[in-house]
Amino acid sequence: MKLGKIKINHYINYLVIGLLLIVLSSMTVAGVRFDNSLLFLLEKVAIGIILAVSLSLVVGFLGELSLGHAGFMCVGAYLGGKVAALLVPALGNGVLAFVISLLAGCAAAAVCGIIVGIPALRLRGDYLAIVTLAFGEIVKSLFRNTSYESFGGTLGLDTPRFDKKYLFIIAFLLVLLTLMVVQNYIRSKHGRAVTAIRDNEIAARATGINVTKYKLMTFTLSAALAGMAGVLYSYSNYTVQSTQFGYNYSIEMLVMVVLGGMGSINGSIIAAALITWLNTWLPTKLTGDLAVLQNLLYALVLIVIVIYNNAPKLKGFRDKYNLGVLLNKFKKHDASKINDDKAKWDVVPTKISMDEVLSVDFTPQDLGPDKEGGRK
Amino acid sequence: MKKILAILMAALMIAAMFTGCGSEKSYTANNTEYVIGVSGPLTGAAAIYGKAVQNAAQLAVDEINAAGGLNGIMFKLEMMDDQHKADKVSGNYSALLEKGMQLSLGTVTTDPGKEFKNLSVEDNVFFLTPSASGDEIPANDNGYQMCFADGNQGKVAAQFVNENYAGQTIGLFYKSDDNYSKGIYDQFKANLDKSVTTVETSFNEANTTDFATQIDTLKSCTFIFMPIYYTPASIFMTQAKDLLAKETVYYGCDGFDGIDSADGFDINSIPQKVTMLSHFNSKATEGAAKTFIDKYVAKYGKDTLNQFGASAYDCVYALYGAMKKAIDGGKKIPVTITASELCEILKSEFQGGYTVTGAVTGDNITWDAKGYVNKSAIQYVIKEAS
Amino acid sequence: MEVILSTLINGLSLGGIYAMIALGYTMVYGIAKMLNFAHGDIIMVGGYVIFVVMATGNPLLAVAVAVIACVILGITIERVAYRPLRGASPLAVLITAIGVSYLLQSLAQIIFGSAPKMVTVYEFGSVQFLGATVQVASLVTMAVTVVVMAVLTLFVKYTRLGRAMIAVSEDRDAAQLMGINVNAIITITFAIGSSLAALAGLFYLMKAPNVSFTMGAMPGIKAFTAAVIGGIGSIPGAMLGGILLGVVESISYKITAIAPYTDAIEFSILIIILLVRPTGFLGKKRREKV
Amino acid sequence: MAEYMLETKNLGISFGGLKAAQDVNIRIKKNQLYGLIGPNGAGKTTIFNLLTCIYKPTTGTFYLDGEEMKGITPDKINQKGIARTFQNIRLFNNMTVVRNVMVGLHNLPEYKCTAFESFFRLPRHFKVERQMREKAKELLRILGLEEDRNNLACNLPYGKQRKLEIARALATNPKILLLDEPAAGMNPNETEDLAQTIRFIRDHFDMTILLIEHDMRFVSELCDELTVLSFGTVLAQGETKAVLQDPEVIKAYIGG
Repeated sequence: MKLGKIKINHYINYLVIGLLLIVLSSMTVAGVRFDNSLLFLLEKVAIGIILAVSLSLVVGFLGELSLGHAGFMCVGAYLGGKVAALLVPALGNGVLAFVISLLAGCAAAAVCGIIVGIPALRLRGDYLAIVTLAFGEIVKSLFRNTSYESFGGTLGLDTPRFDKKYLFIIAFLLVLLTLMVVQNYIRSKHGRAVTAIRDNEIAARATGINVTKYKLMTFTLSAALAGMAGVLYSYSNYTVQSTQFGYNYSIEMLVMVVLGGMGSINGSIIAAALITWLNTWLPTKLTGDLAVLQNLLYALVLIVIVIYNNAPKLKGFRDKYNLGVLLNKFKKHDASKINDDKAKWDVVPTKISMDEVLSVDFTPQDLGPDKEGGRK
Repeated sequence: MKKILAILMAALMIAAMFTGCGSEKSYTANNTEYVIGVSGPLTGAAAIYGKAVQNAAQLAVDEINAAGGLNGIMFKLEMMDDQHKADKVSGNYSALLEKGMQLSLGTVTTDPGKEFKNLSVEDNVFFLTPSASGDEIPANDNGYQMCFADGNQGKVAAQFVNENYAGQTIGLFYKSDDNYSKGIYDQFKANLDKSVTTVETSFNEANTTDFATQIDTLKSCTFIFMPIYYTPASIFMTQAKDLLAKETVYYGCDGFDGIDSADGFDINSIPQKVTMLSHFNSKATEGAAKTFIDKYVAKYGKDTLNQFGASAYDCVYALYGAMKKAIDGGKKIPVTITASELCEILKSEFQGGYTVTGAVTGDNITWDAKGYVNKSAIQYVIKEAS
Repeated sequence: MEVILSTLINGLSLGGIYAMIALGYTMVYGIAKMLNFAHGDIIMVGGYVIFVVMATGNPLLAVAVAVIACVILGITIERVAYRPLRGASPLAVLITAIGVSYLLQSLAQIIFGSAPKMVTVYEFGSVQFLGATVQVASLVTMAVTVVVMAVLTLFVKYTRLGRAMIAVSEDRDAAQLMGINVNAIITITFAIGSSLAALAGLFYLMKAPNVSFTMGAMPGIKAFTAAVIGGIGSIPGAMLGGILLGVVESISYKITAIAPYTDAIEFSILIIILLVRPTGFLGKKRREKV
Repeated sequence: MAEYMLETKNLGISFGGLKAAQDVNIRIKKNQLYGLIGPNGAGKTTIFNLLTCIYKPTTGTFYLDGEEMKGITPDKINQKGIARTFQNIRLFNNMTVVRNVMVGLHNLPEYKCTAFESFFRLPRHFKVERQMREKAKELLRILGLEEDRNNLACNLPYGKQRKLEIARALATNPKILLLDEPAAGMNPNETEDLAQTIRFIRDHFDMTILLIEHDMRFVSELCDELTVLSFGTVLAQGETKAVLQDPEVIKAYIGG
């Protein structure tokens, strides 16, 4: 088995993140003390990546619009945080307690994933979007109205915080786990079935794909991963407050997925890292009277990038000058190969057709074993 | 494509290493001024409270600096936006610390305040919060409040009701998803005499504009306790002015403050009586409060004038006073003092009978061992029945 | 009995505003086929314009200026932010709409400051109605909403322009081939939607005399919910959804024990309705031809 | 083995008051090439949709290889052995040609691999993927699409898209193949080529085929037996030659 170019491309994100992790953690072990701001940023970036990649599974690969991803995260954060708060006094604030709470948080979020996945079988497009949004708001409201003893009520749940020196290592290990689960899923026959459902549900059914099973499975998986991000969140903060997990947060995750290029895992990773960094960095630079400019800048950047990346009229321009915008570099625009005018609500009101689906991960040229020099 | 990705990631990594590297270093080593840090909402729905704190604290800092600072050393205020969200606090807090923060006003609101109090105890940073009124904010020995804790306000209000309305039915109107309102409500209920019956109704963030149902529920009450902020209160009063009896009394806590100075809202158009229990009255006509109001309005207008600002103004002066007292008492506070060292000095002052006199929000302010403030809450009659 | 009646009436009054906003939402959605997340913020802009013009003391002038300003704003937004994306992924449009929403909010905060502005447009007082006290403002809101709904329905059904709108909503390409200027139709749709938003801003102010830069966010989401319950794209549906939402909210607030859960209840009802009727009450089913 | 591979009994469906199909009785023997013809709107595609359980019949039922097909979902019916193509081509446009076919192979028992095995990349995952790819390539070779295997499906020319649909349907290893207007939009050369392919599929895979077609010449050359539909009812049935000479049929087509 040759370790050709193709294989490296498939595993580039593991390599880069793994390398980053090894360097930083060995420095930590060697006694280098990082600034808190860097540690906090790394934790947040990791959470952002897990959220974006897991949402990308539903939006980019299953082709359903979800505006309630923060709801799953909320469930994970509360349940995981509660379990942690109960366990830590007994087990100490160590890896064991963390793993147990992680499992609890993921499981709880996964159950919610199934609950939301069931309407997803009946509803499409915007109707599903509003149901997921509603789910997120319901979860938020329920946790906000719990008693102080159970989940903290309006004050929020007090959760143990993991030693900040080491939490980012765990966080990035979880990022790698997420990548492994998501990428292995979509790069398998099961993932192929999911993309088939996205491309043409009726044809997929007629080809024998169990649509119910795969939709539920994808929703559940995505929710469980968001729950994982939630547990991580509860461990990186002293309090979990449900107001954090409103629809605005879900939309922020969606922005990561869309800016990263729908259906592109690497794009989602980069967009998540950049947006998280921007959101942490801007408030520290635009302080005092300038704080109001944060949202203004964010909004302008958002509008400009989205229009630049998607406007059909700018296509020629884009093909010519696509080096200027960073994110655009990771999207392949080959007019002859990819037809991106398929986005019509009227014809198939159900799907978000993607301009660019088979991006970095699956390009026709990189089909691996098919190529000369592939596996024999 | 992949190459660019790899290069970018590598660049990010290297950048991270350079910015992040550093062994135990003192962020305050290069300070040329005492740095006061604060995190509060400057955008989003709660922005008005953060803005008031920012303005008033800056006003105090400017005044102190204009008067020569503390033995010639100036103060500097660093305020960062947390959008009233707890998860913004860690970033803000660490950035403040790295900018040389030596003492703090904590956070403006309670939600993010819980995060702040836990982070600050790790580094032993002293904070005196103007308005994060949650009961547990001063839980650690480095945290103090300038405002009344929610629970205490609830207790005081309950005592008032027990004394004046024993055996009667009163109305209760609160915001169910708000820490401030819920915190006061819980303690109010816990301390309420059994003989008082309550008619309760609530609202939440999802609807702060139409209170017809709530007014309908409360229509038989002649005394309504409303531990809410003045914006929804003014809407409630406007909508209820014909629907509730003229002799009804509205009784609020410090959140009511500002209701009579809000632009475009004429409190005199409300026939009912409006009272509040507060440490500040934005219509004060004498004393320190009057001086503060004049200065504030001259500089920032009366739009954002409220007890948040008044309290923040007092906080800055209280910190300044404590530091001055410590120096007068023989302690050294160099400009590059670390947050932790300064915290120890301030703690011993605040626990050592330090008293603030002639402040905007009260005279003879002291703090108890837990960090709660001791000052007199005054019951203001904002407007008599008409 | 009286309690039930007054709760219902309060619900109707609450629902009136939701219905008004939902009408604008559903117009834009039905014809331009996009979720205009910035709709709520156009209401906010309308509110601020009314606040500014009310300095002259003339409510009618204020409303007129607000409507004109919102129409111009709506058309501008459509031109600058949405039109370049026509033919691109609807998700991209959704994201720019969110961007526009943030942009309007932060601009409003920069211009008008963080403090809410109070403004009294016109005081109607209240009347006794079947034993319950009702604010006249609510009755006016209801009446205007019903009239607007009727006018819109008739307009869409019986005028040339209205039928062109239906054509564009059914099949944009075919409409284009039939000689309909699709861009113009969508611009007009945005103009109508925005003027409805301005009206909604007016009614909002009549109820709660309070303008802030975040005032549009929650009503926007509620109206979106209402539009979905009624079936997105259906004009009477928006009305129905808005009223239903208002009544549910009113009942829920009335019962002390469940009042804190009001939003959870409303959204649960939305989910249940969609599970039973996947396209809302009056939404059209689009069957995919196999 | 049952006498008929596919047998419908009084199959009918109505939408509201419209009877789209009524009392349709078709019997197809194994290895037969059976045609379903009729004017536009006669209900041909409706029959296909009934046979693939996209619609539920209002009356009647049908049997596949002697087994009654009732209350079954479209994906289950495919697994039972009915595969189809669509009149308006439905490919997985954003996937490559070879992947389109691999989706067709998804349910075959020899390519079984649980999600768990895929998540953790157990050996079977690699084995199955490799085998599926080989199998898909073999099918593409048969249909002459091997060269195009790494193109996106939506970039294929029309004729090849039709063939790809057939390949994908074949991949599910059906007992009977339903082809909905396979020659629509093709030029005479392509049509001839397609006829060859269909015959080859029948012989090579020992396949039963039911096809809808407009092109009379194509049908008369290819099919052993025919059913003619008109306004949802059976107009004529039987040997191709006999049916095509039936005056009723001629009237429906020419005089109608």
